[in-house]
Amino acid sequence: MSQQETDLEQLNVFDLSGFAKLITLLQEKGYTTVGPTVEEGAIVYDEIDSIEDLPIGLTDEQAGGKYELRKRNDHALFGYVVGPHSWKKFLNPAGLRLWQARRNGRSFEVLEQEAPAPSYAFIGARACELNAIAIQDRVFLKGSFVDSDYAGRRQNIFVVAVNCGQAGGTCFCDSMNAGPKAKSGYDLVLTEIKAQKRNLFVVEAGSEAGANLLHEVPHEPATEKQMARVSEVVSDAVAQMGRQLDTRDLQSLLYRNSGNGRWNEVAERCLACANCTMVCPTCFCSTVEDTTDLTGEHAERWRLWDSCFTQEFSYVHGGSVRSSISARYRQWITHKLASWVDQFGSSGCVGCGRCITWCPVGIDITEEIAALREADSGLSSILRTEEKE
Amino acid sequence: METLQRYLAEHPFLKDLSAEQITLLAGCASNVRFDTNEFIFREGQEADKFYIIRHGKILLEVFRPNQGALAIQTIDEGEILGWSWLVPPYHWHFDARALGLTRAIVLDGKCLRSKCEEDHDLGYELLKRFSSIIMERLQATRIQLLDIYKRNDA
Amino acid sequence: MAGKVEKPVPAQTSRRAAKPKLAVWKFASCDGCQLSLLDCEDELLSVAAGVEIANFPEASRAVIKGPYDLSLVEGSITTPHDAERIHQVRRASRFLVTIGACATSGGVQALRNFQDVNEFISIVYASPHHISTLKKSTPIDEHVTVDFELRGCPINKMQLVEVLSAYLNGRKPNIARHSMCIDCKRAGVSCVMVSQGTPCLGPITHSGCGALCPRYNRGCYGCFGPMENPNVPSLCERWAAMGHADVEIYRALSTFNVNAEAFRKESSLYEKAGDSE
Amino acid sequence: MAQSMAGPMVPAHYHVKKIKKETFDTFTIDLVPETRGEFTFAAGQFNMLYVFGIGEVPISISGDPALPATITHTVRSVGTVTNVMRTLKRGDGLGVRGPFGSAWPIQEATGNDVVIVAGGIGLAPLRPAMYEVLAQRQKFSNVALLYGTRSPADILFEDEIKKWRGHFDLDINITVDRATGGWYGNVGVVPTMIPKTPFDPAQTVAMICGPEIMIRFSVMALRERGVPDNKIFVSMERNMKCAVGFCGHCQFGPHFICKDGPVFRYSDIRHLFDIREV
Repeated sequence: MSQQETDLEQLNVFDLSGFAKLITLLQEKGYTTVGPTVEEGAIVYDEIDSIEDLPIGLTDEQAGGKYELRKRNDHALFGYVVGPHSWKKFLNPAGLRLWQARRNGRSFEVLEQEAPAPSYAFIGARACELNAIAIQDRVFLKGSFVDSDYAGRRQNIFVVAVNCGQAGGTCFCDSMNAGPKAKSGYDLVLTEIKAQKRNLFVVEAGSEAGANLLHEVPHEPATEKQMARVSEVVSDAVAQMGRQLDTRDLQSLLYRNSGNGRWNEVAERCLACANCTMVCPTCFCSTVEDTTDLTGEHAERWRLWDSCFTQEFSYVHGGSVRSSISARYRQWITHKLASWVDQFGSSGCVGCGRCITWCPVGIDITEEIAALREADSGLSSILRTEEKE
Repeated sequence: METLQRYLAEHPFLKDLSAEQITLLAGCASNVRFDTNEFIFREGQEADKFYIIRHGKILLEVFRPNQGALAIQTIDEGEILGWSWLVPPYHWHFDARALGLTRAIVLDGKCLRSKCEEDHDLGYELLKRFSSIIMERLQATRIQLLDIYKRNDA
Repeated sequence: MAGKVEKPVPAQTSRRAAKPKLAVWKFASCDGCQLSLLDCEDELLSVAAGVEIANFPEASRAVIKGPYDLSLVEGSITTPHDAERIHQVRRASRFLVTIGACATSGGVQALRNFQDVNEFISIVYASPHHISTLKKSTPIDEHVTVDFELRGCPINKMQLVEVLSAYLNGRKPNIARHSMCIDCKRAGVSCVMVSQGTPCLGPITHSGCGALCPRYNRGCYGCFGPMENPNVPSLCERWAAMGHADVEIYRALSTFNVNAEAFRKESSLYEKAGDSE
Repeated sequence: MAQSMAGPMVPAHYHVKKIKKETFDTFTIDLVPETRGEFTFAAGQFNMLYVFGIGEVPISISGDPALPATITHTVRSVGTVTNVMRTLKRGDGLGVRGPFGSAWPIQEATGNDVVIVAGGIGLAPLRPAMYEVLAQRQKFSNVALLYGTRSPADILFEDEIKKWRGHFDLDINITVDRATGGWYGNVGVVPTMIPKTPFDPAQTVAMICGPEIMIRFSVMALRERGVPDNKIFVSMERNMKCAVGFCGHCQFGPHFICKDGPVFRYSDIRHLFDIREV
């Protein structure tokens, strides 16, 4: 017991073989190990068998509407930031059958559910992503209703987090107080450091399960120098943040600017294609589809990722409440950054930058807020002058 | 006559008019009754009166060739019927029909118009009051036109 | 166009009496959409059990006189004879569903709408005077009332099965009108436009194919036509900024759904470049 | 996945006890649970009703909260699901999830005048409030029902309204937008009746349900009479898919209609009425 307590507090170190062992152990314990891997020019989250599947020696260059993989001049395992996928695809799948039923005379019966989803071990989750999971937890677990499917998946995960050693071109987690250092929500957290051309990982347990697993992995206590590297790595990442978002007074800024002309301006560019909401690790909106087979004897209910950018989303008999793209963009950003706070007690944005990178036309949430702020201050200065007169 | 004057003085529509102005109005006023379905006025006729409904219900309707009358609005107890007497060319725009036995005070618009010309204070007071009635009716008509309960089948 | 979806459909459910009669009609088209129905191998037996296929030129020669409960109409209207025939089909059909880009927007043959047809005819045919054709290729809903439009070149067979199931069960078909991107992202496919600079019409294209091309690392060709209120100008500007010439943009928009208004409107702005080449 | 059987998205089994035609396009459907049990709800709440193989729709409960053995809904058939629901017969099965949402402020109205303003099918979710007020009529001062419909043929619950009129302790005013022959009642929109209705604005609780425009103008008329914003309650409508706050469709500013609403205190949502396409 005392051993475990020490582990929880103490920083340890293991190398590539230790990391490989960690993956094997997780698999032996029945976890499906999922993590970053390269697929068609992007780093996505998928099943990984071993550390060989990780994007070793690769990095990603990101800008508004632009993502490119490049070779690094080292063999870092985590030398990139986040890609188009987020962990929500494992916890809150894009398409989920909620139940199936068959006709039973003049009524129907709901059928037994199939086997539970696998237990996932998330390898390489970043601080922003842990915050995103915590945000979705509040939506699906902390309200008056509990999403039992999400709860089932959520309680079975094992999280190996990674502190970011660099920030991407569209990252702004620092502004959102959501990274780059992982503070909670993990079982183990790694910081990748280089020492004499060796990949070393400073590791810290964040849960008893993490500490227990670490026992089985060959490791040694971190030296003082290695511990110092951890904070250096993180502060390097902070210094590299590609974007910033001024969050002062953000909620009221958005609320008082619902009629701002900026919404029309962004709507000229916005495609309402919904990519931003699909890649967002916190966007949780879904639609429900009731289906039948051709015989009409079998029915299913599916839940699918949906987006506030579609016309159907706000459909009330007769038409869409938000028929214009400007209203939909305003709804998305106002929800994300303002009304989310009223609903769930925190911002809905973790500053991961995915919505900027994966917007086909490069619309940038940080730029939009800055522009709104400017328009707002312009407006308020005019109002102030008028008042004086 | 005195009861008529008191009724006018107490009516919310004429609130805050001076005693002299009330007396003046009372001079142009008289009681009137309409039986069920009796027309109070018809579209196109000269509009030289207005009514304060004391009891009963009046229906305003418009007559459509081939389709008969279409009801526009009902005017109830305490409400004012008619503002066309105030606006040239002083013709009624709709038909007004009593839906049941109705009692009202009728005011002679022609007489009032000339009094308003002489006494602009009175003219202003009446215009203010009637313009708010015109506004309310316009607003109500507009909402009615929206047909808000219409089916919107998908 | 695709908005007018449902008429009240009586519940048919398990108490179905006679099997509803299904007819498939062909106008100017390549037959590819009809073949999607034959392609539903796994579902075909259920389809056959659910409906009586009363007229289906690609599958059988038997022709049963109408009326039909459900007509699937493939192809566009290009000849005076077809312009008459579609009215007969409409009169004989309780529900009329158009299938495919030809029937819903005029198809690739609508390219002629913007050219001189007689010139084409004289170039292509040895005896042009035998040819009787209209100046334009037009979608079915310009001629008769359409109950539901199923998009695609060709249509997606699963969507066809969905429309048939919905019809047989008297429910609303689950056919979304949003962008192809939503399907792409649900499938976990990385955006080819962002990560590889591949021009892709996905962000303005109607969903339905299941993101077929991006799954194979290609940009979307817009086979399903414009999505609900597409922002075509913004995407085209982006393509131009990515270095694509006007003529490429013109050509991308001038394919199977060239006659769809949102595409046509924008492609006409880039058309000059296309001509001058 | 294993747990989803118990999840909030799985409907419970009910069957139809009775269907009654109300008007040409509305009907009242009484449901009883397949397994024994009572259905308790508060006036103003709604259920998700699922017709096998067709789909699911949110429908407010129109029955009496004091009679929990059956659940009653009054439905306007305007879509695929409701069109099929209308054709169901006694004994046919139906899925129910609920009850969901907030309730009319019956407690808060105690000791006050009550003004109930309904438009069209909007009377359905207000009927349970009427039942509750009538059941303890002595606890309230003036009680008024102002009800507007498109035409006389669209008036819901006519027999019941007739009965209510007979109580002589209710102010019942019905108005239609379009009168047809033989109609001797009011013609005009509901808000026009508010100035004529006897109630003490300082001691009144108002409850409104109907099309959003009708709510807007009714609120205006109530405010003009001097009813404070925090004594006006409105029932709002948005697209609802899950009814439990997961799907996000029904957001109305920071509120989820499904769990924070549908009944809102007007003072809490007043600012949202000023925003277009909110």
